[in-house]
Amino acid sequence: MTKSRPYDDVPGTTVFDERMSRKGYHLNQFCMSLMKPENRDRFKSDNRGYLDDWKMTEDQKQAVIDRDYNRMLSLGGNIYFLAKIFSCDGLSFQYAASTMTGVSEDEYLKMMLAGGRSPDGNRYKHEWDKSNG
Amino acid sequence: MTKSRPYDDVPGTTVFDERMSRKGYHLNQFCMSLMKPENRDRFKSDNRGYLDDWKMTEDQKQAVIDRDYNRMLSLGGNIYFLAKIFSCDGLSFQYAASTMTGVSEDEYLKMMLAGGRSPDGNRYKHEWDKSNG
Amino acid sequence: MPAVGRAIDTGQTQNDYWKPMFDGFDFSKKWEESEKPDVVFLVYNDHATAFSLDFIPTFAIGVAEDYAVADEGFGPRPVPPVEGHADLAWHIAGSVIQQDFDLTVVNKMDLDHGLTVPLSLMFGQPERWPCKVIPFAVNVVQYPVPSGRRCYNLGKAIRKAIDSFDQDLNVQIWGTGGMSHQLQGPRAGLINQPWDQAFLNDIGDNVDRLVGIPPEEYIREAGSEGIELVMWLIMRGALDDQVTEVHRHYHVPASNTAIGHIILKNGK
Amino acid sequence: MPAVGRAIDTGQTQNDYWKPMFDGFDFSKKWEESEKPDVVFLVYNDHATAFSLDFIPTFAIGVAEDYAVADEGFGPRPVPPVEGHADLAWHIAGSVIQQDFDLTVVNKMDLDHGLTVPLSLMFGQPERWPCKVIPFAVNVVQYPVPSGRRCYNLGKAIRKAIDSFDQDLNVQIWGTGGMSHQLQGPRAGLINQPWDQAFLNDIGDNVDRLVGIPPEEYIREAGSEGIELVMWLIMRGALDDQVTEVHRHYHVPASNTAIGHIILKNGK
Ligand SMILES: [Fe+3]
Ligand SMILES: [Fe+3]
Repeated sequence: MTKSRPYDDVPGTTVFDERMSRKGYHLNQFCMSLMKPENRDRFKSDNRGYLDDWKMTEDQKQAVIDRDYNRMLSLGGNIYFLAKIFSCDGLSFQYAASTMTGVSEDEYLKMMLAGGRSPDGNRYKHEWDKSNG
Repeated sequence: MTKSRPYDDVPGTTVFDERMSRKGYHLNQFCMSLMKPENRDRFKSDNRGYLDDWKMTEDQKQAVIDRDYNRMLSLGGNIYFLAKIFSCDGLSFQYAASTMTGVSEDEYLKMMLAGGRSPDGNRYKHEWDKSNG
Repeated sequence: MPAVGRAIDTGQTQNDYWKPMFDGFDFSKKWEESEKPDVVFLVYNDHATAFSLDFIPTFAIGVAEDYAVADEGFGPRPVPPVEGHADLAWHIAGSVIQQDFDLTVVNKMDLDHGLTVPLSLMFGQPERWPCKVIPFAVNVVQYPVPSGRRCYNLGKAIRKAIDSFDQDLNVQIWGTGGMSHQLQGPRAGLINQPWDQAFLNDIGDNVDRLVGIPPEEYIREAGSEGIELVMWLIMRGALDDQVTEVHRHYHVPASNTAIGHIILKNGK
Repeated sequence: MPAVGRAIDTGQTQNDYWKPMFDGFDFSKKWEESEKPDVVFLVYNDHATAFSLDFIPTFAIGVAEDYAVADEGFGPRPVPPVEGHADLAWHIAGSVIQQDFDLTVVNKMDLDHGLTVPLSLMFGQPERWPCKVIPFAVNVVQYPVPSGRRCYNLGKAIRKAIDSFDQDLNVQIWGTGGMSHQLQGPRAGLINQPWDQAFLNDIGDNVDRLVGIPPEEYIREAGSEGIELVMWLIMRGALDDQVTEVHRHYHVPASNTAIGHIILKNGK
C-alpha cells in the first residue's frame, strides 16, 4: 500500500511502517545478528564478507559499509536495529544521531545541552522547504 | 493459581492451562526439538542420553521412555507437542489415542468406525465414578 | 489432521476407509475451480510447530512473501510451498490492529498440517497452489484461548480491512479445524454428531447462539480438541450477516475426528 | 536509554552532565525503599532485542521464573538477572486475554535496556533486584503501534486482573519510555518541553486528553521515539480514576532524550 499517512508530512523523519519494514527486512535482520559476539567479530574483521551472507541489496550493503545512517533509514533500516551497528563499533546513540543531522558531535551535544532541537519550524515538511528555498 | 476451572469436572481429559503448561514446559520443549532430523536420530539411538540433555524431571523422562502418554499428559505434556514423539516413532495419532484409552488399536478403530465415543456418560467425572463404583 | 494428509500423500483417498470422506470434497474442489480465488485468508491453528511454549501469540498474521512446509516430526509433507500476499496481509494487519485487535505480525513461519491439509482437500495435488494464502494462526493450544465472541468480532474487523483494500481481488476466508474430536487421555475418540450437526445448522443463520458457547462446553460436548471450532467463527464474522449455504458435508470418522465443512456465500 | 545505563555502569552519575538527572531520582529511590514492592509490573518496549522482525507481538507478557540480561551489541549490562513472578504473571495473562486483549505469552526472553535502565534508576546497583518483575513488552517499533486508548484500556484490564489475584502482594505498575525524543534522521535531537510538561500535568487528573492523542501527534510534537509515551497510559489505566501525585521530575537532556518521571498513588 502506498497510501499516504498522516505522519508523511513530518520533516526529517522516517516512520517505520510496513512500507519501510518490507524494504528493510534483511538489513534489519542482519543488524540483529550483531547481538552475538562471534558475529560481531566476523563483521568487524570483514564488513563486506559478512554482509555478503545476507540477502541485502547492494545499496544497503554499501550504506552499512559507509556507516551512512540516513541512507540506511531510507532503505528500510529501523534505528533500534541500526543501533546494533554503532554499538558494535563502540559508538553512542548521541554520536550516531549527530551524523544523521549533519553537524559535528560537539555541535550536536551543545544543541542538546541548550534544550534540544525546538519543534518550532520542525513540524511540517513545508516549513523545511521554505527555509531551504 | 490452583483455583478450580469450569472444565475440571470433564472426565478423562487434561486441559492444557497454565497449571499444566508450567509443569510441562521442558517436556514440551524437548518434544519440539524432534522436529529436526538430526535430533530425531540422536533420540532414536539413545532415548535416555538424549533426554538427559533436558531439564525434565525423572518422572517425565521415564514416561517418555515408556511411551506412557497418559502419564506424560499428567506431567504437563500437551498432545500436540507429544505428537512429535509418536511421529518420530512412525506411529499415528490413532495408535497413540488408542494407547491412552486402554484398548487395542483394533478395538479403538472399530469404536471410531461405529461413530466414536458417545458423549453420553462421558460429560462429567461423577458419571465415570458411578460406572466404576 | 495428519492422517488425512497422509492418506492424500500416499494415494489412499479411494480406499473403503477414506473414500466417503474425500467424496464429500468433490463438489467443493469443482466449486473452487470455478471461483478461482486470488487469495485465501486461511484461519488455522499451529499445532506446536511454528510456535513453541516460548512464544504463544493469541492471534498471529503471516505477512511474508512465502512460507516453507514444516517438518512436524516425520519430514515435511510433499506439497508445494505456500505463497503469501504481503500487500493484502500488511493492509489487514494494520487495519485490524487499529481496530483494537492485538495481533502478532509474523515474517517467518513454517506451516503445518493445520494449514496444508485444508489446501490439499480443496485444491488436490497441484504442482503449485492455485492462489496466494494469508496464514492466520489462532492459539487453541494454551488456555485461555480466545472466546468465540472475540473470534467472531475479529472476523468482522478482518472483513472491514479486506473491504477497504484498494486492489480488486477475489478473497476467500476459510475457517478450519476438526469438528468434535478428542485426541488425548482416556476419553480420546469422543465424537458428538448431534452437537456438530447443530453447529452446522446454526453457523449460517443463527450464529448468535454459537458465539456464546463457552470453552468448557466445547471441551465437554465436542472433546478437548473440538475447541478448534472457534476458528470457524472468525470466518463467519467476516461474511455478511445474511449468507447462503452453497454446500455442506459431514463425515465420521477421519482417524480420531469428525470432519465437516460448509461453504457459505455472502447474501441471501 | 543505553547512555543512562552506561553512565550508571561506568560510575559517571555524579559528573556535571549527569548529576542533575540522577538527583531527580534520589527521592524516588528512597520512596521505593520504604514502599518495598513485592512485584513490579513493568511496561516497557523491546528495542529490537528479544523480538526481531520475524515475530512482532503488539503486547507480550513474560510468565517465566527468570530472565537473562540481553547483549544488545556491546555485551550485557553488568546488572543482576531479573526474577519473574510466574504465579501473578499467568494470572494476569489469563484474566486479560479473557477480557479481550490478545496477548502473546512469553516463557523466554532476554531483557534489554528498556527494562533494566528503569530498574537501575529506581533501585540503584544492588547485588540482586529487591523485588520480582513481570515484563510487559509493547510494540512501539513497527507501525501501526497500539493506540493510546487501547493502552489505557489495557491498563484497566490489568488492574482488574491484579485485584482478583488471591495472594496479598504489594504490586507497582511502571510505565516507561523517554518523553520527547527523536533518535533518527535529520530531525534527530527534537525535544518539546512544553508538550512534555503538559503531558506530566495531565496524566494525573486529565488523562482523557492524553488518551485521545493520535500517533502522528506524538511523532510531530514529541519526536519519532516520543511514541513510547503510550506505555505511560497503560500504567495510568491500572491506577484509580483519582490519584495523588507523590513526586515529579523532568530533565533535559539525557543524551538525546527528555527524561521525566512521575509517581502517582491511588486515591485523592
Ligand atoms: Fe487440529
Ligand atoms: Fe527507548
